[in-house]
Amino acid sequence: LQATPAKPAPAKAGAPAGALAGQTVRIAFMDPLSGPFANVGQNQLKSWQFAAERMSGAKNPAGVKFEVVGFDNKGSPQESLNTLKAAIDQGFRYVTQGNGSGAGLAILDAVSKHNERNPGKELIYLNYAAVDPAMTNEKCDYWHFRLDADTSMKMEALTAFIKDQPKVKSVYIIGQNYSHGQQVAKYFKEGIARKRPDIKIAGEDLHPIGQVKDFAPYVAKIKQSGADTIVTGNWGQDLTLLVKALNDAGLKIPMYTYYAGVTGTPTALAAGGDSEVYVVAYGHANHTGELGAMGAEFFKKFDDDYYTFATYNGISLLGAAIAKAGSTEPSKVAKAMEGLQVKSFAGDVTMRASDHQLQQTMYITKWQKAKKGEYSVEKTGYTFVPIKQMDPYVSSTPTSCQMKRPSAS
Amino acid sequence: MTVPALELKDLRKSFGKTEIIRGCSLAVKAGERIAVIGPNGAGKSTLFNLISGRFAPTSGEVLLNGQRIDGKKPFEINRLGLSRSFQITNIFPKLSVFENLRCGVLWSLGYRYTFLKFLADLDDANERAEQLMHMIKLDRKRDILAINLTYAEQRALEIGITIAGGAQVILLDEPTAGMSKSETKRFIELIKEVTIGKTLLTVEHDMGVVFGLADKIAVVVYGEILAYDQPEAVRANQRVQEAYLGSHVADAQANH
Amino acid sequence: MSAAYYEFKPHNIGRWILWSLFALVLLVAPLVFTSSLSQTLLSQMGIAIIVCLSYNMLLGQGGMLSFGHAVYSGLGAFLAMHTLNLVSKNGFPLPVSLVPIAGGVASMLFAVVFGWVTTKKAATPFAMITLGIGELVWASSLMFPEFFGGEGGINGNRVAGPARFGITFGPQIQLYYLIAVYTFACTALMFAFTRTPLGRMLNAVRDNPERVEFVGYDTQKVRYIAFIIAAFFAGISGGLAALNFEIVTSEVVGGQRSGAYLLFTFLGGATFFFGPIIGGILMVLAFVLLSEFTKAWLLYLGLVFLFMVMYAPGGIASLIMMNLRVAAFGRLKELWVSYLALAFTAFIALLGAASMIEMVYHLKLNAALGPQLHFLGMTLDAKGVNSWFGCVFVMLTGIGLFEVTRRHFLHQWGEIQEYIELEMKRRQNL
Amino acid sequence: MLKVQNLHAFYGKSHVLHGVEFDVGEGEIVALLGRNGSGRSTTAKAIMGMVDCTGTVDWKGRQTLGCKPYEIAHLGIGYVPENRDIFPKITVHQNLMLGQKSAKQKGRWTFDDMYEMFPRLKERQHTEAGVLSGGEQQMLTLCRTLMGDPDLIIIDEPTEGLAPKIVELVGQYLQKLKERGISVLLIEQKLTIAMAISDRALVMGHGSIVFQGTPDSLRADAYIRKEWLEV
Amino acid sequence: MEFFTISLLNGISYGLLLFMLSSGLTLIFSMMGVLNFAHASFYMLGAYFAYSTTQLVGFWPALFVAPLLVAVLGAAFEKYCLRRVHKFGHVPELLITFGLSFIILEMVQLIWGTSSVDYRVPALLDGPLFKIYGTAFPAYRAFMMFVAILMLIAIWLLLTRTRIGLVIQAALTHPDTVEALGHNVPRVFMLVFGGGAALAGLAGVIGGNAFVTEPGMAATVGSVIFVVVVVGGMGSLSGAFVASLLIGVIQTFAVGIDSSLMGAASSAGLDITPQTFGYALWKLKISQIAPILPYMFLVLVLIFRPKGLLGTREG
Ligand SMILES: Nc1ncnc2c1ncn2[C@@H]1O[C@H](COP(=O)(O)OP(=O)(O)OP(=O)(O)O)[C@@H](O)[C@H]1O
Ligand SMILES: Nc1ncnc2c1ncn2[C@@H]1O[C@H](COP(=O)(O)OP(=O)(O)OP(=O)(O)O)[C@@H](O)[C@H]1O
Ligand SMILES: CC(C)C[C@H](N)C(=O)O
Ligand SMILES: [Mg+2]
Ligand SMILES: [Mg+2]
Repeated sequence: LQATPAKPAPAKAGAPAGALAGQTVRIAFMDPLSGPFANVGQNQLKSWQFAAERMSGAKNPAGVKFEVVGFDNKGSPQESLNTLKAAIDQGFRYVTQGNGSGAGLAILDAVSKHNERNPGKELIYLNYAAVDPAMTNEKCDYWHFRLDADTSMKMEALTAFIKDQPKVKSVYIIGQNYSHGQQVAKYFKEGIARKRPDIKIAGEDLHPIGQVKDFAPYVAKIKQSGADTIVTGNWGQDLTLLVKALNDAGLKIPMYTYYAGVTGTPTALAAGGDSEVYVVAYGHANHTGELGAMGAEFFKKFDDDYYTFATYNGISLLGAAIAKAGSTEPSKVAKAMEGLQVKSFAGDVTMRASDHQLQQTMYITKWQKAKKGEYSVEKTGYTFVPIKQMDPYVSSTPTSCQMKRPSAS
Repeated sequence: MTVPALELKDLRKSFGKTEIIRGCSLAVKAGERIAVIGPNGAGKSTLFNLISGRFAPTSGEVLLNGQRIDGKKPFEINRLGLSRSFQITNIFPKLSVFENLRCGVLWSLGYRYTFLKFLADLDDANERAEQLMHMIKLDRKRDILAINLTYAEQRALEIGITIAGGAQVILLDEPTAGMSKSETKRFIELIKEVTIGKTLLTVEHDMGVVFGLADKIAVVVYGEILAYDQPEAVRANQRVQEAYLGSHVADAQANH
Repeated sequence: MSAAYYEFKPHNIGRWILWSLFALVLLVAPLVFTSSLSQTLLSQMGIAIIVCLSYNMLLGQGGMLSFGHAVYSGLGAFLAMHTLNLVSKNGFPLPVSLVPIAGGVASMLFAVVFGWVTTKKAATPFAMITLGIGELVWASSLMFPEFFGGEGGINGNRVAGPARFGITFGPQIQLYYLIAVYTFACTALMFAFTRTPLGRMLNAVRDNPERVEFVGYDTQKVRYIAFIIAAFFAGISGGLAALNFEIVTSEVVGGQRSGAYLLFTFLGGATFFFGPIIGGILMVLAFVLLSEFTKAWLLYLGLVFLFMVMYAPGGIASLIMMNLRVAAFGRLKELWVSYLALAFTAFIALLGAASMIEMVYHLKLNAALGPQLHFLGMTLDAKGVNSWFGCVFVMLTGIGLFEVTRRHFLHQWGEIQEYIELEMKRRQNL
Repeated sequence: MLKVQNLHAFYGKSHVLHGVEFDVGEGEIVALLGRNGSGRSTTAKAIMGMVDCTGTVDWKGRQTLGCKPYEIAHLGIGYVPENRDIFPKITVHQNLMLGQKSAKQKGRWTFDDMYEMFPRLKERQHTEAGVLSGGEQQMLTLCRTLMGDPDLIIIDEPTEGLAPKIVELVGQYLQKLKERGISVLLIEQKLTIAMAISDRALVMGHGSIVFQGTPDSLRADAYIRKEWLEV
Repeated sequence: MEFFTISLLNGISYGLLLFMLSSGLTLIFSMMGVLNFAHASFYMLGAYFAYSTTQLVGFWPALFVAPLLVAVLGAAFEKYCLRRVHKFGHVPELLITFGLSFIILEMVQLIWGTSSVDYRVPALLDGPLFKIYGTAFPAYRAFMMFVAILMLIAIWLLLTRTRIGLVIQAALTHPDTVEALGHNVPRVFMLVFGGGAALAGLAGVIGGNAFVTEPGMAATVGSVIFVVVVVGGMGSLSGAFVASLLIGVIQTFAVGIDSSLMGAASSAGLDITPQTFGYALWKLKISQIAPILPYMFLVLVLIFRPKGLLGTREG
């Protein structure tokens, strides 16, 4: 049951790789595998399993085998706590989750409490996509490591990009009325005021999440405001319907988004026709090299797109940390992970020790018809092409985290 | 002069444009038994609905023991001591006979909306319900759900609920409808028994019942009170004969 | 049915035994199921029992179909959590064990406000108003991070304030016993409620509101008070959930939650007091365990509802009561062979059907992992003709045998029911 | 026209009719009498195919047992249920419309005939039937069935809750039906009217026919009257 | 003026869209009294069927084939499931449709996968119909409005020119009696339920490509269509129509109103600061709550006019 070694091989000090080889690190994946967000969860589970399989054994410095098992948290914070309990009962010491900050914060908090109340049985929480800045700021936790870039970092990158776009003069912000949407609006206003104070905020709209069936009135308002650019944190239906409504009204202005690449959204976007949509993310659809090969193989195997590149970084980091710690024991691995730097698909990435936020390269990509040789996202004939690459420092944001580290050893 | 138990003063009711009750005035002394008769659609049930608060009158007054009750809600009127039964059986189908009756007595014994006392400990309410059950001769059906009773038993229960609250003025709308001769006879006796000392108004079409039960008869025709008098006088009244009686059916019933 | 019959017996031994048994089960359950998952499951069952019972105050006892009961359990949870944080951060002198009551009181206050508009109406308008209010509260729960804590909700630490008798409520088992005490007390109180004048008038309002007005009661007020009381218990369950999870997020006021209360209360059986207890237990099992067991859990859930509503509209409780009635007339023992046969044949049919469902899901979701899948200890080849053929064969055999036994059983059952009817008539006429 | 033989009817397991046998000729009014619960309404329902039953029901030479109620209605049997089963949420006129089997049906009766028969209904034709007075509802059920242009009409306690004058009126109308060649099976409680208009009387007791004969012979038979009818 | 005209146009077209989505529900709910929670699922099925048929034979045949398929499924469901529970009352009827919605959702995911499918607007209707003040009015939207009006007319004819409505209304209280009058009640019920399902399916054919065809699409229209039906008044087609338009227009205009309680308070001399109690509520703009206005509308209408705007009955 236990992931960690049952029979400690006679230790060959200084050569951890040999000692660890053959051990299995089991990671519990908890995200929605049924219900309305199942498509995303299923894809990401496969991505994790795929990355784990590919990078097991000799492919990682520790030589360990990774195994990812899916738990269905149905997107619910409370259910996540149940799946967490189930995972703990089954001896998992590593947990990963990403879909939704609600569940993420619940897991972060529960892992923290569990580790405090059960010394020696610590868990590590690898957060691959929950982007609420709070998780690495006021609510930061020693056992939590974030592989994605949080909302504020993405906005930092985005505003850095917009800064150099002279034709952007007036921006309309539209978002879902909940923490993410509110944060996007807040960080945008902050960032742009710093970098391009001349840009006008033509308007700001927050609408209830998932309740809008018809975005035409919003589009009318945007047009009325005279904005030349839209910034939105919307995702899922709220994004595709907005794009469709813009198309329908013939309002062709650029739109900067966070989540146009999520499973299902490209298909819906493509069905809506050409539109000028940009995405800020830590990756894009047309990577070459190892990641490109992985994408192709993933597509062949699952007939689906590989886009959660955090899985790649996650497994690499974990492998490196285990090798560095010389153990798969989470308390040691966590320590090793702090400040760890590994080579990723786009330069080096660093797990910042102060808040456990991965510092990585960011991209602005554009949604357009795929040319020959470009990756056709979701078989739509469209793709996300990178138009700007930004080094990690660009999107790095300060943290208010006051990390409490375990005192002993 | 004593105040009438129930008094109507120029009561009117319209539904939309049609005026159904066109100025009824009536005074009933305490302890009297009145039968209300009249052709179909004359407005007898409507009259009862106005008195008991199911509808609010368009104009006019209803006085119960001298107090105005028109426009009040049914439950307020009930609390003032007026209770009614329905032409179409109207009981609590999924409660047992005993529970049906107990529901009828609770308010009058002052239990109101309490949820701090157990029903089982309300000795007075239980005793009264048992007693009522005995009066309407349903003791043996105590724990049967009302929906499973026969039609006649349901009618009896209907009367039981009506008198349960101890109201002094009772309105019964066609209490014997749908019963056979023999049952009707039994039933009249029952009604007589349970309403001793109370003021009673009954709507009936069966002249046998009317003449068997009533001290006085009120004849409603087209929303007006055509006559209000002793049974014999009403029977002899020429206009009543024309409008309502005047047939061998009525004679046959009355003479039965 | 029979409950009312025994009401006046001074020493009701049967009832004493039942309640003691209930207490005993609550007491020993965590000693039998000891893993940390099962302990949190047991805790959640206690919470679900309370909320389903409170929901049934509306549905089963008052005939009020609510689509928004989660509003009350959820708001109770939020306020309980705020209270807990007051205790842990500001040293507010309230023992943690009483925090759920704070949740209950808070929900009650909300019900005083919302209920006033809701209970003005009955039947479909009532249901629709609850739907509307539910949607409104749900939408606001995301819009006001100041109170609801945004996406992450608000969290707290139940180890707060001075420990009394060494109880900190840190370990799950301690919390479980707190929940067990609440579950027992709330169940008892809600049962007591059904025996009070208001409880009875609530039944009357359900059956025939018009007549209630003519025996002196204001139906609106009866519904209103009952609604507030139900909200109080819902709030307590919310408060317990807050302690159990130590986090409250907006999902707790969501429409899905309300829908689940409705479905499972009904499945347990709304017409009997104890039905929702079964419903609550099933709710936790379905959501937590069934989904771990199979990817097709929503399909199974849908099918179970479809068949239950069609063949046992009184829920599981009514099935139990029907058999108890048979037992009371001493004829249950004739049936057990049939039951066994039914269960066995149904199992075979289900096995075949479920294997096929699992294979389809496997093909759809995990085809890349190869055609093999393991199901109940069997290895099936989702792409193999043999597996499919085998499953179809098993299922058809099962269905065939089931139909034969079912016919036999129905005949037997009808005969026993007839006997009981006759017997009852006979006893009545004694 | 209608010939019922060895009719047994069941509500679930309870056996209510035990071999009922009678017939109704063309243009005949037959009264079916009996105490409450003797099975008269059940007989009517059995003929209409609304309860489980066995035996034979022969209508114009055709076995109708086992047919659906609407099929039987289409064969020309009309049924006026007891308890005033009017349709409360639709208007009086619409209630009458539903009596017709199809919108195009042209029968012996028109709306005007009905309104002429009961002027009270004409006055109320656009009100919801649910608010009608008890008596008005009773009239409506009768007219509604007539609109379906039946050859045999089974009427279950039509005079319940009607004022004495109207009861007499109904009696006259039943006789008019007969003149138009329609047979009537009249289920009644009130002997007065039944005896006055019927050609033949049947008395039912405990689920079987215990007497058949003319009204006069029934009047003469004190034993039957005492034992199976009133007190 | 420009904004007003465009908003009015948007409001009306959105209203008609709502009507299209809810017309089948109106039909079933008003006639049979069944709160059909699977209505949105039929809508989804319509979209998916249309997607598959479009791939085989093109959009125009799909416009007929898909609703027909949904109708058959609906009728079968009525015949084999719903009918059995009718006698148990409305709550079981509602729950069985609840169960059905689960099953349909899972089936859809099994057959078409968990992601959205690429179901596009036919080329003929892709693009703007006309331009007004520089804003395009899409042709497909006009098509949707047209279909919604057709649905209205069809149901209206069904209700007024045939007696199906009467038969069903009567059968709700006295099914046996209606049958004894010569009407084949079970068949009528089946037809009506199938018809309602077909309308939902048709809405799906048209809504599926106008919006997004994905397994979550049922849930997103789920409750708002109930609002339309209930606000309009149970048993009232015209009510549902008026309610759809009203909700459409109100919601559309509300999006354009950026005033808040705080603004009202400050013009009344009150000073609202972030420290004020309930600041979040004070600063809420009307535009922010526009999409949930229908629910407020619902609650208010039911309190003050429980029959609904044009309804005739309460239950
Ligand atoms: N809510 C209403 N709306 C419209 N008309 C109504 C309403 N209630 C009653 N009526 C009409 O008022 C008239 C009187 O009805 P009511 O029920 O009082 O008669 P009744 O004297 O009791 O007759 P019966 O002896 O036949 O029961 C009837 O014509 C009826 O149609
Ligand atoms: N739906 C039913 N289920 C079970 N038993 C029934 C049902 N309807 C009637 N019965 C029983 O069948 C018997 C005959 O009833 P029926 O209605 O035919 O009598 P009836 O002669 O018409 O009397 P009434 O004067 O009450 O109309 C009665 O004993 C009655 O209790
Ligand atoms: C023995 C009798 C007094 C009672 C009997 N069971 C009867 O009611 O007929
Ligand atoms: Mg009357
Ligand atoms: Mg009868």
